[in-house]
Amino acid sequence: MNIESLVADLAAKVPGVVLAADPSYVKSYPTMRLSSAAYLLPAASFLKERGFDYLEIITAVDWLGPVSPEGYTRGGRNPHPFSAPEAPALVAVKNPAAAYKPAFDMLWCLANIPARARLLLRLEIPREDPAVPSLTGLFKAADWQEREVFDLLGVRFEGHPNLKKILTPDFLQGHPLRKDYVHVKDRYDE
Amino acid sequence: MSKVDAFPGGKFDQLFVNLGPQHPSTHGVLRVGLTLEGEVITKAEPDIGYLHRGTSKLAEARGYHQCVALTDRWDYVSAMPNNLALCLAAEKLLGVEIPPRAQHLRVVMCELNRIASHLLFLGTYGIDLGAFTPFLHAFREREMILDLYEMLCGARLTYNYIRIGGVMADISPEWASKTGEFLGFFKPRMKEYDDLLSFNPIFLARTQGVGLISKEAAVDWGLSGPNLRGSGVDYDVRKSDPYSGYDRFDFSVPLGKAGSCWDRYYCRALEMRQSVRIVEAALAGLPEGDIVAKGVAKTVKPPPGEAYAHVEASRGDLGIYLVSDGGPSPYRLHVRAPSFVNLAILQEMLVGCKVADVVAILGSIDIVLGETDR
Amino acid sequence: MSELYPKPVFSKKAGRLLKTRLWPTERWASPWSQPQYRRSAGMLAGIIFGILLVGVVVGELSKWGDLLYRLLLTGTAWLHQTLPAYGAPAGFLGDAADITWISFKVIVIVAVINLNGLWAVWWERKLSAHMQSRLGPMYAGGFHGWAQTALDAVKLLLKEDARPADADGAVHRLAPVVVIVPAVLAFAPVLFGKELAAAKLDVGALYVLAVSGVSVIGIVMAGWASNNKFSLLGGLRSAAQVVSYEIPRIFAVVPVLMFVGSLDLAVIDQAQQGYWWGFFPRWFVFWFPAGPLAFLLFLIASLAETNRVPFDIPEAESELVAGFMTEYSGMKWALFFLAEYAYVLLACFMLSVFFLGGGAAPLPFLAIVPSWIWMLAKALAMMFLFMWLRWTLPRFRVDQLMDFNWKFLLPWSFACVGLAGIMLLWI
Amino acid sequence: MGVILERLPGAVKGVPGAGVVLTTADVFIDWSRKYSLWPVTFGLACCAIEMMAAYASRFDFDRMGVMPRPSPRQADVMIIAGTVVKKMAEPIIRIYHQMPEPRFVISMGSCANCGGPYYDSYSVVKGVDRIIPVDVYVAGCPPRPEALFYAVLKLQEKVQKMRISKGAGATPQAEKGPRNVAA
Repeated sequence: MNIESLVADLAAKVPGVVLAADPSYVKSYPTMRLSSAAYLLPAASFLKERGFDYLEIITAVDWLGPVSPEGYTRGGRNPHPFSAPEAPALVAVKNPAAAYKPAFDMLWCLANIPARARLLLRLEIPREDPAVPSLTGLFKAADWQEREVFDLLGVRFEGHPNLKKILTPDFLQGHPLRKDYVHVKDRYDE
Repeated sequence: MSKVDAFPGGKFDQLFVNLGPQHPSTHGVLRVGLTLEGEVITKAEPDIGYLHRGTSKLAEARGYHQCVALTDRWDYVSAMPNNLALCLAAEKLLGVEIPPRAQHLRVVMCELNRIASHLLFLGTYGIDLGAFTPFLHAFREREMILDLYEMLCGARLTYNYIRIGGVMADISPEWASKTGEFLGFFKPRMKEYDDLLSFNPIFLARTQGVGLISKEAAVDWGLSGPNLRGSGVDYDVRKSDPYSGYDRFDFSVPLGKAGSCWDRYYCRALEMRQSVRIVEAALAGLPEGDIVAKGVAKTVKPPPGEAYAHVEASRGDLGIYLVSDGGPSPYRLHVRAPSFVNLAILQEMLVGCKVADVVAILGSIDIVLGETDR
Repeated sequence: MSELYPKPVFSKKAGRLLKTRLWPTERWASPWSQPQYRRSAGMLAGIIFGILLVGVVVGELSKWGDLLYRLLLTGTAWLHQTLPAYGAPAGFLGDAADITWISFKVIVIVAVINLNGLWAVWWERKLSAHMQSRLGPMYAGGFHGWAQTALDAVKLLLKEDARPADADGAVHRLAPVVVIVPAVLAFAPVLFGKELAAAKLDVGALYVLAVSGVSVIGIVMAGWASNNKFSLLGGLRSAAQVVSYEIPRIFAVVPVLMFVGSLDLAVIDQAQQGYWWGFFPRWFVFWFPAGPLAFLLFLIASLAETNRVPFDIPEAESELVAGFMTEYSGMKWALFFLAEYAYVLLACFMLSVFFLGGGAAPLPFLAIVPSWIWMLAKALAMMFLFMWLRWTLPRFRVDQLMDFNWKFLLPWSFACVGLAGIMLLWI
Repeated sequence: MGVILERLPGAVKGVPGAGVVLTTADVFIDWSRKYSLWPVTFGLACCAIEMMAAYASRFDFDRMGVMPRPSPRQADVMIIAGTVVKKMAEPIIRIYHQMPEPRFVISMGSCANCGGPYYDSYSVVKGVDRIIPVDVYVAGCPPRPEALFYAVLKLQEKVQKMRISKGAGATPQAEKGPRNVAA
């Protein structure tokens, strides 16, 4: 399936939707960037009509910067497991080449099973009160995957029927996969 | 039970049954809250997270090579495809070319692991339905595969064999001959399982026509692996998005017809036969050469970028989304775990079923909780 | 161990290590080449031969045993008649003798049930293990784990008796008793050999079938009192199952009763003595066509009555954890277990009395072996069948179980009675 | 019967030859407990697969009388096979309390011992011994079935050393009567 013609069709069908090839594409798959969250549902429903009815992944990346060491609990013996001299420093190291920004990068992967094609959609949303429309109305597979993203990254999916924690225990505060997550000690951490 | 308050809502015709997290047939630590009206289920709420270990967060503080060790513990029943998925994603970021011998070895190991995993499914599904003996017969064969792995890399479950850039160790001629012997021993055994379990009238009565998933529902819920193929959807990552040289092998993808528990079960049984074919072909045509690509350092620092790689693991489409910011550890690691996505259909599928079918349906989806919760 | 894991040998010619470990394919290629298989086969042959030898010897001795039994009977009768004449209170000593004699019988029966529990569980574990290429209990007691179940029993006796806080205390405590007592009572008229029974009842067949149905009350009590939903479901399923399978089970006996014309187990046993054409046993299982059909129906219904696979819905491990026994620990749980195996033994004895000729030898010249050995051998063979099915088949679903009963077993049991009626025209 | 165990040491105190009675009883009690360690059918993670392999044909724990029971009420041993997650900690404590005395715990694998590869994870309990008492630890990730075999042997050694004069099996809870375990 020709992706360019697909995108041209989409632009003709739903005016106002901007679907541009992403310069920093996900390796080896065609990646399109949505310019606004409002275009997600029209684009997804158009793609579903065109055979992209298999929702493969929903995920998000927190582009705030390197992960904070406070997000980890430390072993009892060694208070600073990352500060061993021979071990490479793995956390809190800023890389000058990376483009950090206070934003979440959302990612959807849709697949067309008979045509053996897949297309990745991306969307940048601000870090404060992040929210995107939910795809549960179009794909039931979005149900748990959106709950997972909500649980671990705190992105709200508007229109999700059952948006609550799925993986982490009830008493855990915060969203662990955010880069600035600070672990609050609970009753099982001494 | 002696009080009226014990029933939610104060109604006598509603009963809430809590299945798990410690229950012999939840295959680990899954909890399903069932609301019954008589024998019929009106609401089912799967509750997961009893094995959530935060691997994605841990990966952000580990080196790439260390992350491979973490992947072993997702789907601990078949760890090789997990290793492979992460390595494929990392190799895409690095842009290294894998030598053909290593690719062949990866295929051999993944397919052997698929056989081991399906054998475990076959045995435990038998236990779920009350047949205990197939479990032990399946484990007998599984132990032989684990012996082969032990001979190869020293571990029985968590191999850490497939590394970024290639594989850990080359096979010996003795290993190849042992594998050939095992395959020769295993082929007639599959007939034995058919006689013992697959075509047993009681087994058929309990699984055929039970837990039906239509083609549309299977695609809509994003099922993958034998669960999707049991409904007749021809989707196999090995065919549709070939990796690691799978397009060089001749094998077929078994499809179910009705999408019932038995179709899903038998898809797996047939897949074992195809895996045997692939292993035989791969070992026969094993190319000579290196097993590790040149230029993969001990501390991998891929250039900034994002990669998505997915493989056909034993339970379905295992996808890895890996983001690098140029540092020594992954910036973000997202796993599309097949068990996690497959399990979501349970909340819709169980509604309207008889409570006696819960075990048959749950077993046929074949989840591994380590992968579901990660 | 040394056979399984030989020392590694490096071969200079091949340039590699030779076989370090026997691969299972090699081990199973020809079992007869392995010394341990030959040893086992020899041992098995020895055991069978030994049993036969002991049987023949005991058969000679049993004549003296019959004499003893007759002496005891006449002695008691004599005491009844003569003692009052010597001024003793009327009937006192005679009653005392009766009571002693009855207590002796009760002790024997309870011992049989207990020993059966110990033996059958051990046997089942060994048997299942060997069907599954395992070994089963090996270490407890030394030789092949002979003490395994005895040790389990001692441990269970000493376990804490945990009871759920919200359980219905009295009912929870009473339930195991209600289950085990009918199991013991039902053994009263059971024939252990030719005319070897604790109580001679004219309605023996009816009594056994009726009393063994009482236990289901205990199971329902256990399910209710545990205050656990799985227990409740298990108890209710068990009640439904046992009550419905009672019907085809009783109807399957009716052809036998029609052939014999008596409910007395001894008479039923007596009717199957003798041989057609001098060698073919006149057991009811061979009375084609009603006999074999009734045997099959009774076997299937007995499997269901004793909650064995493929009918073990009430205690289905993978569905209901442990069914009605979920909340029972220690000896209370062991009582349920004991009752289950007692009922299995009872069903096996019933099968052999009703259909397999009871104490009759399969061939005329084998009549030298005493009847109780034949009886026991047939019962154990049936028990083997029970276990074989248990470790081979999957389990029915609860509605299929009921369907199977009402739509298959019950019509066929009616048909069986009709067939027997037609057969009676010629007999 | 537990009552007899508790009362016996007190009842025979001061009686000449009481020690002989108690040690003789000990021999039989320990012998029976040693060869009848029934674990709960309860697996958490990767180690559970090795635990299953241990029950299966090649390793066959039935040889030592180890027979898994689905209900904790009938079990003696709890094998913590896998990572103990904070969400799962509550059910584990509950199952432990549902088991009747005397009860034992085998902590199988690095995760259950100390957190293992997840020593810095936000959602993993760093060692099951923080929530329930453990008798035997098995190292490995996952431990081989042989290692679990050795753990059972070690547990048997421990059981062998139990003495009723020192209160083996007679627990504070048992003295107070039936426990108040909500089920």
